[in-house]
This record gives sequence, structure tokens and C-alpha cells, in this order.
Amino acid sequence: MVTGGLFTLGLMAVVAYRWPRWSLLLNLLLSLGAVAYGGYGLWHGSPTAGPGPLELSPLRAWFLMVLGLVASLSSWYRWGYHDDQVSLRLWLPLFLLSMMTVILANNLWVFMTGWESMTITSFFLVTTHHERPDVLKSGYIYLVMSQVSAMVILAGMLVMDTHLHSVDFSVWAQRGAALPRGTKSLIFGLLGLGFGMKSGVIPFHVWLPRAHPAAPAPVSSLMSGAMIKLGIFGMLQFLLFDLGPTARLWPLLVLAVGAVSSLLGVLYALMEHDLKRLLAYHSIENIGIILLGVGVMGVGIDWHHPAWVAVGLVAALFHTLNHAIFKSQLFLAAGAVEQHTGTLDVDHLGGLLRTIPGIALGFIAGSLAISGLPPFNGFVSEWLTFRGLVGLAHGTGLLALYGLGLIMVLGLTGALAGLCFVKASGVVFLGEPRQAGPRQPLPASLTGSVLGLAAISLILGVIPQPLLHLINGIDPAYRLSTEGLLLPVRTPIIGGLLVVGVAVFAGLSRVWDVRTVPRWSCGREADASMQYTSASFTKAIRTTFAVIYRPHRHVVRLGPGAPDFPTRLLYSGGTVPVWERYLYRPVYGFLWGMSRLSTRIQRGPVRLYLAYVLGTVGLMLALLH
Amino acid sequence: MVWIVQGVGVAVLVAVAPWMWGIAQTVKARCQGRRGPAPGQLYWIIRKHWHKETTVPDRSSWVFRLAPSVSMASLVLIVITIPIAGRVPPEWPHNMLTLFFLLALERFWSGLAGLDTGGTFGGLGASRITTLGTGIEPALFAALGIAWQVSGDGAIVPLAAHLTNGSASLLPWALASVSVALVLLAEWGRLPVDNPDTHLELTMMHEATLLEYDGRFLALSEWAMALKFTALVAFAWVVLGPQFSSLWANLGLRIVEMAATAGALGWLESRLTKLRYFQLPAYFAVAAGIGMLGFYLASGGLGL
Amino acid sequence: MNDLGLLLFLLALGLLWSRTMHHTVWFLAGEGVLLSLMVWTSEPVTAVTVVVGLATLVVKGGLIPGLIHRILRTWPAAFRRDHPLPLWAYGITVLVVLAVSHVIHLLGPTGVIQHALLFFYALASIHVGFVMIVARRHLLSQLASLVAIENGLVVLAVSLAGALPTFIELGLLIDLGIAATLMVWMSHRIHQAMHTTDVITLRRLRG
Amino acid sequence: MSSSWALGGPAVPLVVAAVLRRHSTQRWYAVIAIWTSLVWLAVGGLTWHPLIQGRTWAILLDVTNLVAATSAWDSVGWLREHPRMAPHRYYGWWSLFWAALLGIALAHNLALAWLAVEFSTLTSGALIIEVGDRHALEAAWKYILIASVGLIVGLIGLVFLYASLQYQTLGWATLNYQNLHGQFPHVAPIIRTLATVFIVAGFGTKAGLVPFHTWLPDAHSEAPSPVSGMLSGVLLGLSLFTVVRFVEAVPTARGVFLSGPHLLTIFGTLSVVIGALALLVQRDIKRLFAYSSIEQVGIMAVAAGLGTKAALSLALLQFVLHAVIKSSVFYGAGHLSVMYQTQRLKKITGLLARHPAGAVWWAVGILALAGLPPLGLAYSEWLIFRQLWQHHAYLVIGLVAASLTLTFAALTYHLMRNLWRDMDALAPAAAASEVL
Repeated sequence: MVTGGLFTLGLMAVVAYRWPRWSLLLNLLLSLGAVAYGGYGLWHGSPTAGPGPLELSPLRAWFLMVLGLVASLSSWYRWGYHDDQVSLRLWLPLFLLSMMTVILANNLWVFMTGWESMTITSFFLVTTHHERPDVLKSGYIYLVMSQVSAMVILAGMLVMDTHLHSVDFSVWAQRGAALPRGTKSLIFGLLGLGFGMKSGVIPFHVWLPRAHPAAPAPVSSLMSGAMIKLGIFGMLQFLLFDLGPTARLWPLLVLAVGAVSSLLGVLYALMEHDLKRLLAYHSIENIGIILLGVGVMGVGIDWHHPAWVAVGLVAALFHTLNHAIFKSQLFLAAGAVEQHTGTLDVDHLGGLLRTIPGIALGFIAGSLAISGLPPFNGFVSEWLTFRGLVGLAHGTGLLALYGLGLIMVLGLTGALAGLCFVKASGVVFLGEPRQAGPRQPLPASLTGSVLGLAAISLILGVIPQPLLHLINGIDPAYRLSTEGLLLPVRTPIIGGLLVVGVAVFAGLSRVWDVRTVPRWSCGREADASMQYTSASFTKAIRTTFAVIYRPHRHVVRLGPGAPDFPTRLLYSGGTVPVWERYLYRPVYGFLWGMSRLSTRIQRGPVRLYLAYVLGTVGLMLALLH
Repeated sequence: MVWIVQGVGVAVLVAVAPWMWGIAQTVKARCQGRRGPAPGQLYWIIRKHWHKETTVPDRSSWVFRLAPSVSMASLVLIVITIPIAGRVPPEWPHNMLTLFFLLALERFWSGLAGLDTGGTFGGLGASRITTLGTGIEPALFAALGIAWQVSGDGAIVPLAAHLTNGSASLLPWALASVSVALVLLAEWGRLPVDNPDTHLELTMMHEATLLEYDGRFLALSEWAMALKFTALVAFAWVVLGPQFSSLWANLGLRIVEMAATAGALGWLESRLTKLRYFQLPAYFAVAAGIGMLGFYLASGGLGL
Repeated sequence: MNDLGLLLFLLALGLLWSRTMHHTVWFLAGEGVLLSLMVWTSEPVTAVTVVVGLATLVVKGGLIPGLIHRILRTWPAAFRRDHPLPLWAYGITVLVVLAVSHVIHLLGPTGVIQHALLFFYALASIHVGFVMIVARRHLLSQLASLVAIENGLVVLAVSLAGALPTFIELGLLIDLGIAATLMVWMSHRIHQAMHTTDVITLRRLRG
Repeated sequence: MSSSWALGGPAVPLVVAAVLRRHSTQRWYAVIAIWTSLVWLAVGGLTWHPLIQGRTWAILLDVTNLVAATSAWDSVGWLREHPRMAPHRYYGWWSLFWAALLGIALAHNLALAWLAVEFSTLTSGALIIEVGDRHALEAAWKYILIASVGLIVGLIGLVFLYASLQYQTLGWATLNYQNLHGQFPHVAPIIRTLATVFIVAGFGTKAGLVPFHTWLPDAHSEAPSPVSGMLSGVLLGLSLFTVVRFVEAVPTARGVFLSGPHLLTIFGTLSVVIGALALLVQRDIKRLFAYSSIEQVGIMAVAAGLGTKAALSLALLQFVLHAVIKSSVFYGAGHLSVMYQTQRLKKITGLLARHPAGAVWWAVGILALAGLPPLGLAYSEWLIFRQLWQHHAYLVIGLVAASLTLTFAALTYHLMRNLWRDMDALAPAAAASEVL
């Protein structure tokens, strides 16, 4: 009934697409309804789902809550968003509904329908600005990759169905664990691949940094905050909860994929100077971090180690929520920056803290959160992820060394993320504007929603315990006890002392009692072009990781006196996207080649065609015996 | 009792921090054949700065002004979470992971402050210290590998108690100690990674982010820099060093250890030159490699 | 009966051999006559066989050759001759012979074949028709070989079952009549539109 | 069969066509369309009982009538857009074609089905000739010639079958499916296999199974688009179901490699793969959908090749959905090519701006073809996959799934070009490059 209500609200929102305010209000109601329903499911939900087509279980409730949270804040945001187009109002509620369907689905057909609808609705959202260069291409790549992932998922689910003789997810949950190991491996491989593609793990991430920035900010926030998490949801629900122990290779592979995604995601993010692309790459990074949690849980299940299961699940789920919060916060802030200045190129921005202080505060808070720094929520979940990996390192032999390697990768990732967000928030909001241009004033709802998310992330960073309590009942097989997990970190103490400390020292150093003087620039007139840009900031990283980036630069000297006395220099430089060059382009070329080759069958002469017919018949006759 | 010892420890550590820094500088000067400043010189410098008028660059914002306070607050918090005397009450946070996150917070905010001035040097410093952080973090995690193995959840526990049950475990311990030492040199911002005495734009890292500060802000920053040194020395000794059973004795031991470390650092710095910036990845790779080797030996690899 | 079969096979070979379309008309007409004779001789004469035989004579002996003849008369001489058989056609013929022997070998034990020699002639005519339809280039040659294959098929039916059911026999004739009419008409229009009767030039639709 | 009276439906348009010769007003087009729709409703109403029981013949019959009705309605617009087409000849051949299709759907006898299929070739071929340009002539020539040769091959199989059962002296009723099914043990196994080979190849030619499909892209792209809709939506499926009925009636001996199901699976898979591959590089809007039809028929053949009851009904479901969707898409393609005065996909762009409402329907149609839920075809395809998994046909699953994904990619690629504009070279450009 609740589900029916939600769907009615969503459809009403679609119907009301001509009346922006009504549409937004209905959207907001829908989202809040999802939060409420999710919360209800977490508090009171039965541990296993019933037989209906749409059922709530605690795990689903968690993801529903995450979705609703992001959706409601982005609805609020849209109230003042300049780019709130008709197509957005038309497709966004459908997008939300399809995501809810995916989460609540209790059988294969409903799930796949929701999954595919999610793809197509988000595709239309991504192509909102089809007139801009590259948007169509991005949308297309996104659509095709999603379809590939959907087919792989369908295949995996059909294996499950073939062996369990049921398309009902509640049956899968009951009997999945009894499947033979080989079958489990097949399912794990197929579903893991499919869900991985949709969540954007490397090397299947190419759609993500293209599609997310192309969409309007509220959509980006939903895609990054909620949609790609549904891949994680799928892995948790089908692979870890349903299948139980699998071959030990798989969770280790998940860990490896998570590590690679997190590291490469942040490395590519560093090289971006489009703010939303940068954030999109960070989504890949964070998916990697979540996968590390998922992997720890998988290892725990396989090695029958309940403590690892608990910490892995909690880390993954909590980071899912946190990433949803701070990533949508950042995407929304980026959208606000775009609305304010008309550009997203960080090398053209600067000093926005003075014109949009609220957004700047929200962005810096989000940066702190995404870099996993106290007292924000990212700190708690990254801490938990580390905690899980430390658990692995606690063992013996190669597994322990593997754990240590993962810890190091995660450490490097965290440091790089910090670097990247120092760059992003520093270059965009601090210092001095790099290019003068008109600045549009921002409506309150933009700042309000961003700061609202910041507040939530702060609250979750200081007192996450109630939420951890909710996670307790999520895994029916292990009945986790998560209470003690955060004991060593004592977030309220850390957060509280940090705030008190900063306040005390700020008071002591009398931050208000200062005199403003021109800044030091070796005695010359200071100038905006003296500031570090995004490219110069990350130069050292680019040279250090040259193996991965393959940087190239090309300088052309122009003018009558060239090459010795050029009047102009043309400089072009960049990095080589390894995956596209060595994986996607060959596959793409191969497909086109095959396609061209296949049309050679139809070459024109009718005698040839007749020869096909008669030749095939002759061949069959020759095979006759 | 534990509470009191910890409280006293924190107070002492914060208070003696500039002095420890001074010891290093003095020893270094002596070893180089100079007379050098007195060990307590930094107190006078800080006092001088504190009473001067404080100015800020015209383009800076609250981020810039808050940075010294954030540094100081996070470092004090680090000190608070270290079981200086070897033990803290169980309900008190004492976790290596937390400690690293707090260090990262300090670095993050310094980086932001560097960019906030809108000048060249700030950006330079911000870029360099955050890049340095990307080397430090994984190396630090590797160096403390044995600690993960012993604690299992990242709690700061004295390793000595766990490693003395056989001569075989001495090798991992020694490797870990070397590795930690290498990483901490970088984290303190001392030679061969960074030179706190230089103000040449080609060489300075941390100093570049402080370039626009003066007055009270500079004083806080200087203190924070010294405190970082002291806190990490204390942390390393707690984890890797020997422990007495008496808490007060441990506290005393820490002071001695810190002073000795500062002296050793001063001596070492007089023998070293600064590494090229682009050679740092190799430096951190060596540190991490040593740590991982120690970890592998300790985790039962090679049959040790 | 076997003699009729032999004659029909020889006519089929003649179709394959001859390049002049006027000869083709006569060969086809001859086949039509032979077929109607076969219908009349293979079964006791009843009203039905008389009708079927007459219809065969009209459609295969009169209508189709007549249509081809009429069209041909309106065309210039250059469009009334086919190209020589390509060399590979001979290779195909050999393969066809092999396939035929294979099939006969397989069908031998089943006892389905009533007149073995006639069956051979029928199969051979059909295969000659197939070779011709693949190897010849004139539009009308293709039509002629289609008719020849159909003729061979009727002989095949006779050799196997005595005769096809009347209903099918008549339906086939009607279908073939319409098909031949359409194709002759089409070849005329193709000749008008493209000034060619060579199927090789029909290769604009590709890919 | 009891419903042979349904063949009376096409008689009225035939008469009207004769009238049209004298009184060529467009009002008559609508009369024919209304009549056809009424026939559809009436026949549907009268056969609703077998229809809901899921009897194959009823479903085939009603789908044929449905598509005929839509085709008649579309003909109204199409003829208005193509004034050079003589309406009386068009409707004459059209109603004969419809009759032929009804004949195939209703045939309870293999020989009858054969005649009807051959008749459908001639009537639809005549419709292509009526278009009259060089391409149409070429296409029609290839169509009639190849289809006739194919059907003669099929007829050989029929002759063998008839000869083996000739002792029954039933005349042409020997070839009734029911009789065949009852008597097939009396046919020598080798004859059964031989007949299967010939008949699958023969009717497979009309069904457009690769490698007998070569006439199909030409004929479908050059036919008048209402006829293309019927050709693709109905004729292919009906021919395929004729094969299926035969294969059901006359099973080959156990363990024979060239059995009906095997041949259907092999040729079906081949069709799916080739059909999907060819989609990506198509330049002509109607050829695109012709290849998509090949692929769809391939899926039906694969499902039918499994041979179980469930799989057969899924093939039927696929046929129904495909008939509805593909015929509408063909009608749409006809109007688009008139609107843009070209059939070249490259030039049919910007539909969303030019005709938003049409663009929505166009998108829905193509996405349905591409297999996107909740638009029907997706479900039948998924269910067929499910059957394939349950039969452990892994190679087929792999090939078909990959092909379907490729189909999706290709169709959406063309759809995006239709709706918006040409995407530039799809090759990904180097990441960051800046010019100072």
C-alpha cells in the first residue's frame, strides 16, 4: 500500500510536469515518503521479504532511505535551480520510481524492468542538453554500457533461476546458499561483472565521467549519489546475502577491483579541470572504497569470520550513505557554481567564497567529508573501511600481506583525495577570480540544500551510533552486532574536542582582530594569474604517476622568427586514457569492422544469392546420411 | 590515576614542544660547528610574534585565519589520543587510524590556507605539502604494519610486550622502526625531505604555506609545528619503544626519549642534504618496502 | 515414359547449352508439350487428367514461351542473346552429379522410387536447372531455368508418386503462370529502365 | 478449417479496387481501411475463444488481420503521399496479398500453405514492381526469383513426403498436418530428414533465415511501406510458423543431426548474429528495419528450435509483439522518408525539434525493438533466454545475448541520430587538451 502510494505520487509528479512548483512538491513528497518508508523498514521491517512483487527488507530499506534522502534534498535544490527544464520534470520522477522499483523488487522480472527503466530514464536526463557538444556521445556510451551490464545481470539471474527454479528473490534468499560451488562462481562472475559495470568500477567506468557531468546538477547528484549505489546493492543482496560462502577467489577479486577503482579513480580525478567530471571520477573512487568494505564482508563470509562480516557490511553500507550525502552535496554545489558563473572549468574560477559564501562553506565541508576528515561522516566510514582491512592484516601469511597492501592503497587514495579536494575547493572558492565575468545571484534554496546536506554529514560524523544501531538487523544470516565497532574512535569526543579546540585557539589568536594588507608577491603588483592553477597544483603527481597517465605535451612555435623567436606558442598537453586506448577503441573498431564485413554477404548479384541458397541446401544434403 | 597521568602527559607534551624543537636546532648547529640558538629560543620567538600586530593578505578569507587554530587543535587532539604513559582508559579514543586522519586534517587545512592567499607561494606550498602527504600516508601505513598485526583494530598498543618472546621477532621490529623513522622525518618536515630553515622558493615546502602569516597566527603555527614533532616522537616511542610498568616512569621515559630523539635528529640533519623533490617517491617507496618486509616476516612469512 | 523423361532431360540440357533466347523459347515449349504428354500417358485417361494435361499444355507449352517470345521480338538483337557459360559452371555440374548420386544412393533402400530411370532424369533436369539459374546471366534465362526446374519437379513427382494431387498440380500451374507473367513484364521494364538484360547489372542494392 | 470464411475479407477491397479504377477518390481508401478494421474486429470476435485458449492458428489469423487493418489505414496516408502509384492496382494486389497471408495462417495442409506462400510472394512482389523505379524493379526481381527457387526446393521435400504416404490415396489431404502427424512413422527416416532439410530451406527462404535471407533487405526496403509492414510483421513469421508446424508434425528420427529443431536453432542463431551485426552500418532507414526483422525472426526460430511447449508459445509471443511493433515502425519509416525526402539515415535527423509528437512514438517503437522494458519485446526475449538457460544451450545464449546487445547499441545509435543529430566520430578523443 505504501508502495502504491509512492508510485501514485511519482506518477502525479510526471503528470504535473507543466506546473513546476507542483511537480517539485510532489517530487519532494515522493522522496520524503521514500525516506520515511525506508526508515520504517529499518526500524520494524521483518528480516526477510515476503512473497509479493515489491517487498521491503532491511537492506532494501537502507538503500531506499539513501535514495530518498538524496532525492529530497535535490528536489529542494531544484526549487531555485535555473536549469529545471520540462524534460527534467518529466523524467526525474520516473527515474526515481524506477530506482525504487529496483530496490523494492522481489522478483526477477520486476527487478530487470526497474533496472532497464532506470537506464533509459537516466539516459534521457543525461541528454537534457543534447545541443551541447559531446553530450550525445556521452549519453550513448552510457546507454550502451548500461545495456551490456543489464544483459550480464540478466544472464546471472537466469542462472540463479535455472538452478533454483524460481524467479522469486525471497526463494533465492532462502535457498541460494545451498547451490553448488561452481554455480555460485558462475553467478558471482556474471552478476559481479554486471553490477560492477553499473557502479562504474574500473575498467568499466568509462561511461561514468562522461554521463554524470553531462546531466544537470540535481540529476548528477542522483546518479552519483543513488544510482551507482544500486550496483552495490545488487552485489550485497544477491552475491553476499543470497549466495553465502563462495569460492574464496571472488571476494579477494572484489577487494582488488575496489582498490584499483579507488586509486585510479582518484588519480584520474586529479587530472580533471572540469569540476563535475572531477566529482564523477571521485564517485569511481568512492565506489572502490565501498567495494573494499563489500570485499571484507565477502572474505569474512568465506573464512567464517563474523567480525569481518560485520565490519565490512557496516563500512560498505555506511560509506554508501555517506557518499550519497557528500557527493550530492558537492554535485549540487558544483551546479550552483555553474549557475553563478556559467562555467565549470576550475581554471577559470576562483575567489567564489566572497560571492557565494554559503555554497563555498558547503563545498569545503563536502571536501572535508569526502577526504575522510573528522569531524565529518566520511571520516567514520573510511575509518570503518580501514578497520576492516586492518582486520584482514591481523591474520597470517599472504592474506595479511594482501590486507596491508589494501590498507596502503586506501591510504594513498585518501591522501590523493585530500590533495584533489584541496585543489578543487582552493582553486574554485579561494584566492582571486581568474577570469572576470558576470556573477548571477543564487536563490536561497540552492544554498539551503547544500548546507542542509553539510549539516547532515556533520551530524553523522559526530554521532553515527544511532545509524549503526539500525544496520544491526540488516543481515539475517549473521545478526550482526555493530554496537562496539566504533568504540575505539569515539566520534563525539573527537568531534567535540576538535570544535572546542578550534574555537579556543581561534579565540586566543583573536581571528577577528587583524589588519588587511596587500599580499606579498616579491614586491610586485599582485595579479590573479600568479595563482596556482589546477594543472600546476598537480604537476608533481602527474610526473610521479607518469606510468599511468602517459602525459604528453606538444608545443608549436608560431611567427616569422620561429623556432628561435616565436611570437606565439601553441601548447597542447594531456594524458592518455589507457582504458579507452587499449580496451574500448579496439573493441569498438572490431565491432564496426565485423559489421562492415557482415554486409559483404549482401553484395548485390542475384546469382550469388541463389548460390547461397542452393549451396546451403547442397551442404545439408552432403551431410545427410 | 590513568586520567591524571594522561592529563599531565598532555600538558607536558604541549608545553615542552618548542623546547624539543630547540634541542634539535641547537644540536644541529653544534654539529655544524656553529654556536646556534639556545634550546628555548623558540619560546622567545613565539612570544615575540604573539605580541606583534597580526595582518592578513587582502584576498584571504576565514579559511586562512582559521588554519593555525585548526592545526593547533588537531595536534592537541592527537596528543590527547596518544597513551603517552602507555595506557589510557578503555573508553578514551586511542587509535592510530584516528591519529592519521587528524594529521590529514591538519595538512588539508594548511593546503587550503596556502591557496587562500591568492599568491604564488601559498599555492606552491599547498601543492608540495599535500603531495608529500600522498607519499607519507601509504608509507606510514606500511611502516606500522606490525602494529596492525598485533592490535587487529588499530589501537595504539605498545608492541614491545608482544615482540619480546623470541629473538626472531626482533628483525621485524627493527625493520618497522627504521621505516617509521624514515616516514617521520618526512612528516616532521625535516631533512632530507624538507628543510624548515630554508626560505628559498625552490626548496621550501611547509614554510611556503606559512609565508603570509605573521603575529599571533605565525606564533600558533610555529607552536603547532613543534607540537607535531613532539607528538609523533611520543607516538613512535609508545608503539615501538620499551615500557615500564609504572605510568609515571613511562611519562618520564617519554621526556627523555623525546629529548634524545631531538638530539639525534639534530646530529642526523647536520650530515644530510635535502633530497630532490622528484626523488621523494623513491624515498617513500624504500620506507614502505622496509615496513612491508617487516610486516611479512612478522605475519609468518619465510617461516620466521 | 522413360523416353519422354529422356527427351525432357535432353531439352533441359539444350536450355543450358543454348545462348540464343529464341531457341530457349522452343526448348521450353517442347518441355511443355512433353509434360502434357506425360500427364496423359502416366495415368489412365480421365476427365481430370485431360484437364490437367490441357492446362499444362496451355501454360507451359503456350503461355510462357509465348510471353517470352513476344517480349523478345520487341527488343533489339543485342538483348536476345545470353553470355557463354562461365568455366566454374562446369565445376558446379560435377559437384551436382556427385550430390545426385549421393541422394540416389541414400534413397535406394527406402523403396520410395517407382521409376528409377525417370527419377534420374527428373533429378538431373532439376539440377541442370539449378546450375543454369546460377550460371546464366540473361534475365529471361533465369526465368527459363525456373520453369525448367519446375518441369523437372513435375517429372520427379511422376517418377515417385505417379502424379501430384490435381489440386496442387493446378495450383502450381497458376502460380507459375502468374510468376512467369510478372517476371516477363518485369524483364521488360528492367530493359526499359536500365537498357540491359544482364542480371550482373542488378547490383545496386547492397549492404 | 472452420474459419476459411475469413478469406472472404479481402474480397471486398478487391471489388473496391475495381471500382477505384473508374472513380479514383481518396474516400475509397478510408472505406477499405474501415472494412479491414471491421474484418479484424469481426474475425477477432468470432475466434476469441480459441484466441484466449492460445491456439496458434487463431493468434496467427488475428495478428494477420490486425496488421492488415493498420496497413490499410497507413495505405491511406501512403497513397496520398505517393500520387504516382495507381490506387486500383495497389489495392488489387494488396487485397490478394492479404488473402495469401490469411491463407498461410489458416492452412491446415502443407501443400495449401506452400501454395499460399508462393502466392504471397507473387502478390507482394507485384506490389514492389508497382513502385516502379529501378531499385524497386531490382528488388522485386531478386525477391520473386530467390523466393521461387527456395519454394521449389521446399516443394521437392513436399513431393517426397507425399510420395511416401501416397498409398493412403487421400489426394492432397495426405499433406494435412494432422494426417502427417499420425502417419509419419510410416515414412522412412531418411525421407523424413530429407524432407525436413528441403522444407526448412524452402520455407526458411521466405522466413528470411540466414543464409536464405538475401532477398529480404532489398524487398523490404523497396516495397511500399504499408506493405513492408505486412511483409516483415506477418509474412516472415507466418512462413516460420509453417516450418514449425511441419517440424512438429513430422519429427525426424532420434539422434539425427539435421533434425528440424537443430536446423531451426542453427539458422536462427545465424540470423540473429548476422542481422544484429548488419544493423550498425546501415545507411537506409528501411533496410535497417529489414535487418532487424531478420534478427527477430532468428530469435523466434531459436525459440521454436527448443521445441518445448513453453518455448513455442514464447516464439508466438515474440511473433505477435514483433508484428505489432515492426509494422508500425515500418509505417513510420515510410512517413519519415517522405517527410525528409530521402531514405538515407544520415539525413533523417532532428526529428525531436521538427515533429516532437512523432518523435516520441518513433522512439517508443525503436526502443521496443531494441528490447527495452516495459515495452513488450523485452519480456519475450528474456523469457526465451530463460528457456535457453534451462536447456543449457550456452553457445546459443552467448551468441544471441551478444547480438541482442549489439542490436540495442545499433538501434539506439540510429535512434539518437534520428532524434537529435549525428554524433561526431564516436572514437573517444584524447582527454584533456588545452590551447593557450
